[in-house]
Amino acid sequence: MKTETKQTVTASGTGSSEKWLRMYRGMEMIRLFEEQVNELYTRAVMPGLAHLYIGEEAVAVGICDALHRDDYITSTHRGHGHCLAKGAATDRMFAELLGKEAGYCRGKGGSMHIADPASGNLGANAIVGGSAGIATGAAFSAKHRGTKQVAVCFFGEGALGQGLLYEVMNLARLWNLPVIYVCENNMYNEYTHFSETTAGEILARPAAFGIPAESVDGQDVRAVHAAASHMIEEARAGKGPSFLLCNTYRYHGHHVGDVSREYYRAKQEEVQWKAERDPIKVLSGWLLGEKIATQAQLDEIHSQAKSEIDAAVAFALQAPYPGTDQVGEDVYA
Amino acid sequence: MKTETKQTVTASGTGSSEKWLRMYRGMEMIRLFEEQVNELYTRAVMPGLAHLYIGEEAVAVGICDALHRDDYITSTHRGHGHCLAKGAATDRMFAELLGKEAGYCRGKGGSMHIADPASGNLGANAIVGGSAGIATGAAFSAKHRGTKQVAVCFFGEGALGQGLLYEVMNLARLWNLPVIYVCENNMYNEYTHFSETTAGEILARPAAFGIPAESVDGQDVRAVHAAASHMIEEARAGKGPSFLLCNTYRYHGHHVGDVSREYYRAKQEEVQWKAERDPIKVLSGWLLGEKIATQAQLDEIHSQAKSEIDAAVAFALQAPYPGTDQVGEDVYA
Amino acid sequence: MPEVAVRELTMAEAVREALSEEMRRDPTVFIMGEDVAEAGTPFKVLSGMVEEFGKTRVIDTPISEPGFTGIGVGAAMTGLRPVVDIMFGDFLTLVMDQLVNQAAKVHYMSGGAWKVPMVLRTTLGASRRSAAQHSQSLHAWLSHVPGLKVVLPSTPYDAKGLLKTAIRDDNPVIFFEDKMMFRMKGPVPVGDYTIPFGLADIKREGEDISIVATSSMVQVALGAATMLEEIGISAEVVDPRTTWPLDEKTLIESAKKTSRAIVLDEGYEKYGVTAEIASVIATGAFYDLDAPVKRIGAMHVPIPFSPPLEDATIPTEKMVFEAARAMCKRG
Amino acid sequence: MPEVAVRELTMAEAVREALSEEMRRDPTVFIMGEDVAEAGTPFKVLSGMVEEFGKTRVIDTPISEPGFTGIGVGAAMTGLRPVVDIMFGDFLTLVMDQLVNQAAKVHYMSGGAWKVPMVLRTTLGASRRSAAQHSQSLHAWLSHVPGLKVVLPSTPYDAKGLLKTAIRDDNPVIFFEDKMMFRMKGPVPVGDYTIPFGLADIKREGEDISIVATSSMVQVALGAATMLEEIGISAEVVDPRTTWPLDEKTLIESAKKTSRAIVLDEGYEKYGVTAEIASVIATGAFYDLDAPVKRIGAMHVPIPFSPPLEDATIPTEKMVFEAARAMCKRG
Ligand SMILES: Cc1ncc(C[n+]2csc(CCOP(=O)(O)OP(=O)(O)O)c2C)c(N)n1
Ligand SMILES: Cc1ncc(C[n+]2csc(CCOP(=O)(O)OP(=O)(O)O)c2C)c(N)n1
Ligand SMILES: [Mg+2]
Ligand SMILES: [Mg+2]
Repeated sequence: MKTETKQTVTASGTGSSEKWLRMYRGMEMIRLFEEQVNELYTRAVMPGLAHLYIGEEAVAVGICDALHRDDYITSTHRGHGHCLAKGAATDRMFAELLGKEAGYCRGKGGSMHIADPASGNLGANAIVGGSAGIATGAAFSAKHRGTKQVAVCFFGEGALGQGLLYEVMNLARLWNLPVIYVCENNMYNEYTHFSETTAGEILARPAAFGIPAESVDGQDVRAVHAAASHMIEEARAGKGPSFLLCNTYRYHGHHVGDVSREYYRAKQEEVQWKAERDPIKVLSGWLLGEKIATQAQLDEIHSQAKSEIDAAVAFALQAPYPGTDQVGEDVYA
Repeated sequence: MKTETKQTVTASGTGSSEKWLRMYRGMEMIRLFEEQVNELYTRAVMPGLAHLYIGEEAVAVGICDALHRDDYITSTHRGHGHCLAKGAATDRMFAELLGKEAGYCRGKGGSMHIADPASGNLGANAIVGGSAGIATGAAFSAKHRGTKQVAVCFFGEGALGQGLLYEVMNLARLWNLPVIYVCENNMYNEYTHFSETTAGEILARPAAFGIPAESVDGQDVRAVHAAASHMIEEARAGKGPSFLLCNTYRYHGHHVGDVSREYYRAKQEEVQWKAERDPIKVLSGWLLGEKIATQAQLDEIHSQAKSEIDAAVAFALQAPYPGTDQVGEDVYA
Repeated sequence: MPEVAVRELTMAEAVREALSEEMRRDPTVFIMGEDVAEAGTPFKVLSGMVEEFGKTRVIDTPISEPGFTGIGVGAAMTGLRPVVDIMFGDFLTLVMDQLVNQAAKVHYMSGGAWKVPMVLRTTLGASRRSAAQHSQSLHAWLSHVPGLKVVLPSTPYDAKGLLKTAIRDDNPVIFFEDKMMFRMKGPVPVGDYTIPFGLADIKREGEDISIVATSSMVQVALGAATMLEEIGISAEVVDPRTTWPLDEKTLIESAKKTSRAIVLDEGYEKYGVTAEIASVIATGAFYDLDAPVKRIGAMHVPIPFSPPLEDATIPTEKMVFEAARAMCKRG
Repeated sequence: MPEVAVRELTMAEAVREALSEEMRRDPTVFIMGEDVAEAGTPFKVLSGMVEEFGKTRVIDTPISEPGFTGIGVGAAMTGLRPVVDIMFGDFLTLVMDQLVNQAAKVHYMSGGAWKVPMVLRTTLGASRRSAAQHSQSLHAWLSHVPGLKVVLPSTPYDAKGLLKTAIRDDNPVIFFEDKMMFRMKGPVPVGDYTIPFGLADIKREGEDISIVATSSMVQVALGAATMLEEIGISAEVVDPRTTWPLDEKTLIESAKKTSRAIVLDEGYEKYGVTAEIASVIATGAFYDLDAPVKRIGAMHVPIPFSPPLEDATIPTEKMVFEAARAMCKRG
């Protein structure tokens, strides 16, 4: 039931077939996880809301596969993908989403706050841009302690609106911190197109602070992985921060309840992304074309992942809620 | 006793001799004003602290001379120069600095909060970078009301550390607001050299948001005026925001009490700036060289300014404090 | 209430009507915030407004709360009347400098020369399973700050009248709307009316105990009052409507009359609104109280996600009922 | 007090000694803030520290309060113990999100998985003629937030012992130093000692009235107590030392003993620390109080620059004396 993927670093996007299959599995796992989340929400079993990552799987997977288990990430309200890709287990994640005691946060955090020290996940954050300081601080700490760890800060392009990001990019460059800022540009800040909220050129922003910045096709896990691997190596080698802009797309609404979307984006746009730029299809196409994997292998990965997810959901559904006596615990350490 | 300078707009730095003499007078006035402030502080007549603008006069004067009286400015803790250049009267300014009822803010603001609606001064601000939103909002308002006013936001290079600035630059560009961001780089954030606090290239920061940016010799009032005039015209013509980086130097300490400065900057550096780059000398040298003015004329300006300042100080010293019954007034409009 | 036609509106509709009427009346009023235009906010409070007033008066912003709040302050100083929309009250953390060091102080620091007629609309309230960063009720912070006014409507009627007063006020006003109340219905007169700030409203008269409640908690208090009635205890429910200015007189008089008081508010109890109000009553009605003033606020924990835990942190009708019963036995 | 050599130190020296000893003891402790290194802060509290600990442990930052506070949170989560220096308490407005939505909630939101052992040192207190943006005492805000601890030392002895406790605490602790007290001297033991949080200190024993005072106001209370003594009123001065956790028991017991209480704090009075403490006492000592609890805090105005005006906004010995005299007459 665990999804603690093996995490090895490879020099570039041309690693072994094992690696690509692992990433394929990672993306499948996120997709299936998220479909279940949508299902649980629709069945009114899940409290609150959730922001689905479907469509953006290549970003989390391509980057996290290049990280060590003890490297740090910070995540967002749309954080299930990052969490899974960094090595969290599906059963405890579902349990958290349902507010159960077995969840990663004993049910206290929920979808928007999942955190897991064992896999270096400093936590999802429901304040847009709110984790930029935390990620940069983790990088500061790694450098200060001399551990060679790096930190990845995931955020949506909406977080480019938050001043905090510029403050910490300045600091990361000044202090040469091993942090990679990963901007997931899925083109929408909730219900507003990013062109209405973002002046100038995105890549020029980190560049203005002296931070190397690059953009990549966020639907191509190999491209993401190659770019991220390079940046992570540089960070680990003491060369400081980088910025990776991943162009991607969310298939679903801003959150599970956002179903009538046509006032802010055309159905046709969604259809096209799904048809032409699906990250799982892009990778499977390549895997099959290069004969790295057969369809049967991919199907097997899919069904294994599906069983794991099903078992995880079953586990979470039957898991008990925390007792109300726990409400006062964990306020202070 | 009033210093309400005539405010006309000229197309470039090649205006009439009258204009240059007016600016000369403006710089002299600031210099003499500030010397009196230092004196009042040293004599322990002034409550609190003050941050002297001496050395930076060309920036405020070069820019404000290109503004209309009803254009807006926001200012900083180091704000006397901006305030005078925009057209405030010396008597009420001194009164404010001494906490007297006759002051611009009835004694409630003091040195760090002088404001004057009559000359479009939205106020000095003691939060570093704190007025960036206000200036941008004034520009928003001017555009919204269709008045053709522009807003100038003065700030020190230390304010580049504040995220708010990037948020509002993004907004100013998106909404095409008539605001000019004027960065006064005097090389120090209090007691720390700006190179320790500022990564990358300053001009690249506004440029990243699509804002035209330029740097200018802040000790040369003609250069400042030329650059500012252009930016102000552009803003008035509906072309949106600009950013002007003025390289300058403060001769005194961070504030009047900062007298032992050698641990953060060399005496020699101060001596050199004063000798070689003094804005008043730079302009007088040019005025005399070009025979626009005679030394006698300049001396006359100086002594007139001096009399005005002396009278203003005398006025302020004898002016009464506000009665304590006024303390509860002006909390709510 | 004025003698005009009265309909049932939801709280969201009442807010929208107040805004729309004010925007029709005064061209300097405009709205600015994240997803306020076509989306009409995530709570759909502003639906349809951009269609009527256009994108120059109902303005979508980037996710830059400090930035656009600051722009609001500057715009307010220079001839406009901005209504700044902060999607969740939890994000007030981001705008405290613009609100507290700028908006609240401009008038005073300038000796009355400038003013800041700005309204900041935001939310409070938990129980949406939104966890610790989307559930707080932070109105105590703002009530602590001289220069700000703080409004907490508890009914559609109050929301409309108070919001109009807020927009016409020449000072920065923070207007808190409870997220769970947007769909609550109540009678709202057609057309223009305002409700003055600093005037508490007795939502229900009673003799035995006063329950002072704010915003969302007014309904909880009324529910408890109904339960109390069944056991023969007559509870008075007093809604201050604005925490600043605070109608101390009405609160004290009610407590004097009943000789017992509970103060109920959804913010954290410690150092919260209940502390100020309880202290005002304990002092003002000192010689009339039969029991200590009882405070009931949110538990001193970050608001948890898990439904049973979240429910345990928020005051309930049952808690208020029990507290009142215990106090009345004793008195 | 432990039996060791005791010298007179200023408050600034006591703070510096606590920090230095902790940094020698624990290599994970470091300091970060504006002008903390060579300048040793504008108040010179940290003078000499960069010389001992080097620039990797006493770190000058850009003027980016939210940014470096956020870095502090991340560093604290991952093995370090940052001491974040916010030059003036007024700038807390800029770091409320990192402090309240992040630092205070990380431990809880993660179900105890992560912790944030961070100290944020900042100032409070007016009367330096620094006007509205450099004179506030905003500790009530932080005391309202579950997950934070709030410390207000009033003597050099307390400052050293409490700061050590703060640094060793596994939670975010906000440590407020009064700007006007940095040069105040008092006895401080050589070497290591800590003072537990949540333990009030009776700064002076008395029988007729309790004056609960925080930080800078403790000296004001002691001054008033001396004046009261001359007219035959014996005042007890109680210093809670931490507003969260709050030693309710000691405060209530003192008030029960004397039957009268004044609560004195330099923050704005309305919705401030005096409200919570007064309410706690009014409830806990309800049956023993001879008079309503009297609150004395800063006037509800932004702090003015002009000396006579500023002086009028801050509680004075005289005000406390008059209030106490009036209460004791009546009782
Ligand atoms: C500071 C803050 N402002 C507003 C919100 C409400 N909000 C939640 S998600 C979101 C949009 C985020 O867009 P983006 O960063 O692009 O991430 P995406 O949802 O597209 O992954 C907004 C405005 C918030 N959570 N935090
Ligand atoms: C938000 C904030 N942080 C810190 C300070 C303290 N402070 C006052 S002036 C100053 C340095 C400002 O440097 P700069 O912006 O370059 O202006 P200069 O003083 O050089 O004109 C600092 C840190 C402040 N007033 N506001
Ligand atoms: Mg997005
Ligand atoms: Mg500077």
